[in-house]
Formats: sequence, C-alpha cells, structure tokens
Amino acid sequence: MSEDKDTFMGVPRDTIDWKPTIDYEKCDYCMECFDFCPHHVFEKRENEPIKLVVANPLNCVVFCRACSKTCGPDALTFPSKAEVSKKIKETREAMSSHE
Amino acid sequence: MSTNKKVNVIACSGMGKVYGLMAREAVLHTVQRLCPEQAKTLCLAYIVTGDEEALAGFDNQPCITVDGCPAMCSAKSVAAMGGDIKEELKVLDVMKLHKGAKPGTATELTPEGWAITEEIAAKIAERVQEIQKEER
Amino acid sequence: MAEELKIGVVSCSGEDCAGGTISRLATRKMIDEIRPDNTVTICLPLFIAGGQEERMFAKEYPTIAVDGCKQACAKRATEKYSGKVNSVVFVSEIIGDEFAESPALSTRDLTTEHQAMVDKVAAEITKQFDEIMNAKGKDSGARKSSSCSCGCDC
Amino acid sequence: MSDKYAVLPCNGLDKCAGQMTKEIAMLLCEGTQNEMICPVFYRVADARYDKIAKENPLLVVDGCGTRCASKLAGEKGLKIFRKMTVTEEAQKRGVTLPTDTLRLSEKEIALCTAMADEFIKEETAVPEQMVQAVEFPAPAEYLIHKKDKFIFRVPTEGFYFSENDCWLQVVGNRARIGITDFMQQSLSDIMFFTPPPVGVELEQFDEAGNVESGKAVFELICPVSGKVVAVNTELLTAPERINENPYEQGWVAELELTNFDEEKDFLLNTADYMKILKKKVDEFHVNKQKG
Repeated sequence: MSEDKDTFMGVPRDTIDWKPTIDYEKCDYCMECFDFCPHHVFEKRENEPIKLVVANPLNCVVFCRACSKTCGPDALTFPSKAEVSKKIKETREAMSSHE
Repeated sequence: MSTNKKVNVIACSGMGKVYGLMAREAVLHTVQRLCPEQAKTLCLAYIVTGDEEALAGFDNQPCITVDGCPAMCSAKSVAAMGGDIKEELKVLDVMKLHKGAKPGTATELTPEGWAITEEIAAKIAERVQEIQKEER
Repeated sequence: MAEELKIGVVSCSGEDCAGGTISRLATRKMIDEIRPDNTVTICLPLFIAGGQEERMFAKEYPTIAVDGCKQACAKRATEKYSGKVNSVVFVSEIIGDEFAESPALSTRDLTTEHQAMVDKVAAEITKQFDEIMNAKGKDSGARKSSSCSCGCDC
Repeated sequence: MSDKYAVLPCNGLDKCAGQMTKEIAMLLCEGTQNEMICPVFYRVADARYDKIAKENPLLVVDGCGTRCASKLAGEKGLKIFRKMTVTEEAQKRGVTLPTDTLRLSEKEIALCTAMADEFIKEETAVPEQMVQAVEFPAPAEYLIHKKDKFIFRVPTEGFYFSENDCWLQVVGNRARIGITDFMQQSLSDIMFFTPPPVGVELEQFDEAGNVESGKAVFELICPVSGKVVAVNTELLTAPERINENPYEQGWVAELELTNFDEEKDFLLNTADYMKILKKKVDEFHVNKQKG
C-alpha cells in the first residue's frame, strides 16, 4: 500500500527485533492468539504438522505483548523490553550521526 | 386483570454493533413472549421524527429504555421527546458479567449472545412488573 | 488509488414492524458484504443522542435512506437533523405492505423466505447506490466484486 | 486505601504455577486482615463469599494465561482491584518454572514470598489523598483528523504521545498517562479496566495496566519511566469514561517522573503523532475491508 517504509520511533521497523516466539513444546494449537491478534502476525498452516507460525513478525506492534495473555499454556515469549529499547536508542543515535 | 395501560419498552436497535441487535432482540422477547399483556414497544426511529402521532404512542405511560452502548441513543432520544423514563437499561452492564463472551455480530447472535439477550429480557420483564405495581 | 467516495446508508430499523427487521438486515448486508469499501452505516437515533459525526455525514456525503414502512422515518429524520437524502428505498414497496406492517420479527425466526426478501431489498439498495456512484462519475468497484450471491445484477 | 483485601487465587491443581497461587494467597492472608476465597467453592456457592468479595477490594492471583480466577471474578460481576499472574512474574524475574513436577521447590517458594511481599509493601505505599494534588488542565485545543464519519482528536498543547497510542501530560515532575482518542475509537466500548499498581516503579515501555472492550485487550505501554502515585479509580466502575473523554476524565494513572528529560526524545509531539495516526487510520481501514 504505502510506499514509505515502516518505521517505529524513527528507526526502520525491520531493524527492531520484536515479535512473539512460539514454544512448540507448550503450544496446543488452541488458536486463541491467532484469533486475538488484529495485525495478522500469526498464520495457520492447516495441513502441516506445525499448525501455527509467526508469519508476519514485522506486523507485530513493538512493545505489545497482549497475545501472550490469551495463551493458556504460556507458549508465547517476547524479547526483553529494556534491551529492545536500548537497541532502538542506539540505532537512532547511529542514524543521526550519519546525517 | 389489570386495567393499566402497557409499559413502553424502547430499544436503541443500534445498527453498528452487536449490542444494538441484542437490545432489539431483548425488547422483542419481552413484549412478544415474556409479558405481552403488560408491555409494548415503540419504534425509536419514529419517535426521533418528533411526529405528534409518534409521541402519542407514549400514552402517558412510563418507559423503559434499552441501550446497546454508552451513546445512550434510546434514553436520550426518548427524554428529548418528552417520554417518562423509569429505567435506563444498558446491554453493556450485562455484558460486563460475561467477560470474554462472544455474542455475535450486528446481524446474527451466537447461542451465547442469545443466552445473554434472554438474561437482559428477564431483567426488562422484572422492571415492567415492578413499574406496573408502582403505577397502580 | 484516489480517495474513494463514501455513501451513507441510514436504515429505519423499525422496532414495530417486520419491515424494520428486513430493512435492517438488508442494510447490513449491503454494508458488510456487497459494497463494504464504499458504504458507512449511520445510526438514526444518534442524530439526537449527540453524534456530531453522524449529523455531519449526510451534509457532506450522499446518503440513502432505507425505510421499512410508509412513515419514512429514516428519510424524514435524516433530513430533519442532517441533510437531504439522495434516494429512499421503501421496503414495503418491495416486499408488500401486508408483510412489512406485520409485527416485528426476531432474527431467531428468520426463514428462507425472509432471507430472500433481505436479498431483494439489498439488491435495490445496491441499484440506487450504483446510480449515485455513476452520477458522481466514479467507479463503484461493482464490476470487480461480482462474487456476491444476493441476486442483484452486479 | 482499605487495610483488608479479598484474595481470590485460581488454585490450578494441574500446573506448577497454579499450585503457587494457593501459596501466595496463604502468604497474603497469614497475619493480615485479608480473607481468602476458595475459587472452587465460590463457583458453586455464591453466598459463602459474596459479602467478602463485594465489600473489600479484590486481589486476584492467576497462575497462567488462562486467567481462571480473573474470569471467575468477571462472571460474579466483581471489580478487580489488583491482579497478579504467576507466569508473568516468573518471566519478569527470570525464574523458570518446572514442567515435570507439581511440587514446589525452594525457588518457587521464594518467588511466592517475593510476590506476596511486594503487594504487602505496595499496600502500605503512600495513600492517594496524601499525594499533593496537581492540576492537570483540560486540553484547550485539538488537532482533528476526519475519515468518513469518524473524527479523531489530538490535543495541541502540553501533551506528548507514544507510537503505542498512549498520551502523556506533564506538569512539573508529575505526569498523567492515558490512551489516545484514536485507540479508544478502535477499541470501541471499553468494559474493563485494570489499573497499574499504585506505588510501583515503571520503566519506560513497561505495561501500565490494560483495558478491554468486546473487540480486544489493549495493554497500556507506559510512555516514560516513573512511579505510579495515583490511578483513576473512577474507571474501575465506569471504564466508558475513556470512550467519552480519553484526555480528561478518562486519564489512567499519575506518575512521578524519574527520567523525563532523557526519555522525551522518544516521544512524539502533536504534529508527529498526527502523521502516525493518519497512517494507522488508513491501515485500519484496509484491514477492516480485508477482515
């Protein structure tokens, strides 16, 4: 749709490592997270052994962890907020020193 | 046998959300099945036009409004047109008792949605009975 | 893509007659399934309850009123509080006065016959919608989405 | 604040985290006025606990994300004053819970003790009325974005915004936080509100409570670091205030700022937030059509 690249807090979204990780040992494919997330981060794989994947990690809203609260078996984890915000700050500084 | 006129039960019938349909269905359930002898419904769209004939439908009788959302269309419109509101019911108040429930869409209710709608209807019917007693 | 033209659809949602139920469902079908990209639903009682958004809409955009019975509440209320409507669909003319004025119908009791009435009314709204769109010289997107099974001529 | 709480644990017997909720509830009730509610009995017999549950602020202890205790509270029409979830706390503190046994080892007991202690300490934090009142002026003017029949408002002066659709209003070293008009409209009718705990120190981007509508749960991402000195308790009974007026009566919490000068670089002013809002409105629209 839009030509301009997605950014978050001024840095390219694809430089930010923020997405849920599914622990397949715990996941019971109840699909609560899939139904919950309005940003289509998750996708179902009907005919495959692994029936749910994080298909669109860049759609995931940075710092939002709301899907993990819908997860009964606690199969969803996120990176540490402190580390991610530190990284964003560093990227911003690097970008401004290049200007 | 009561000689009282019927209590007016008026739903918002909101088009945008499932709560509007729930209000509408709860009111229909009340006036058609639970207490057809003691309650009737009036068309909110007609009241909104402000026509004298529409307002005559109030019959100088008490009203119960049933609203889907906090915009309170039914309560506000009925009040603006001079209806005597005895009770303002809200679908959302009942929804709050069913956290996480999926009642359906603005066109169709799920079985869960129907169950909650009947709960709302029971509440309306209870108020209808009480109001009729008070008016006597 | 240029900014799409939006048309508002105001249904009477009459609580007193079966025509209101059909009107309401046909309007939603139009908005949800047939022309979701170009329609906005306008809540009629919100004209009084203070929705500035709804009151402004019919002043600025074309609007279709869908009325269950001859009272034409949707048309009259829209014109009283907001702005002139571009067209009116009379449900009772399409499905017959007798049924339209029979007691209000719960969605629980919908039959396939009622569903056919909904489709017929939705088709009429669509027809008027496309006429307005064409008059505005815009492509309504009708030709692209021919997958609907509403019985309309799209 | 009350000195007596009703404590409702989930007591999930088939998971370690569930076993821990009973332990935490015991620690919270031992030597205090607090009273415990048995979730199993409460489920079948309202009368036994209704009085305790309705007359005291309710503390809910959930084991895992299924949140059975929260759901039970919802079912009974109770408003939750505070809730804690064992798995979330474990993750926050870097504790891995065992999956092969239901018995609690010292490590788990230590986590239970820490969670209970934190609440007991928080309970004795400065009460709301002791905090010196600060006047937060109502926004004088709004920038407006219109899309179809929707109107989105953004205050022009005195407010900062985050890309997570939260706002911040700063007066001296104090600030109020809340959710923006755009997010409020996206969520539609808000039915539940969980405030952040008073007295807790939040880091920038930590969760500062959440709100729930029929559509979604929205986690408030705190735009700055600070100590929570007050929460808008009116929202506990009337969360729809957020829908009615997200920038005034709908405020969520008040913070004592700890690192604002440095952190404000990461916040947006009205014009910049407006740009993001417009983009989100367009995307939301596209999503809606697809969905």
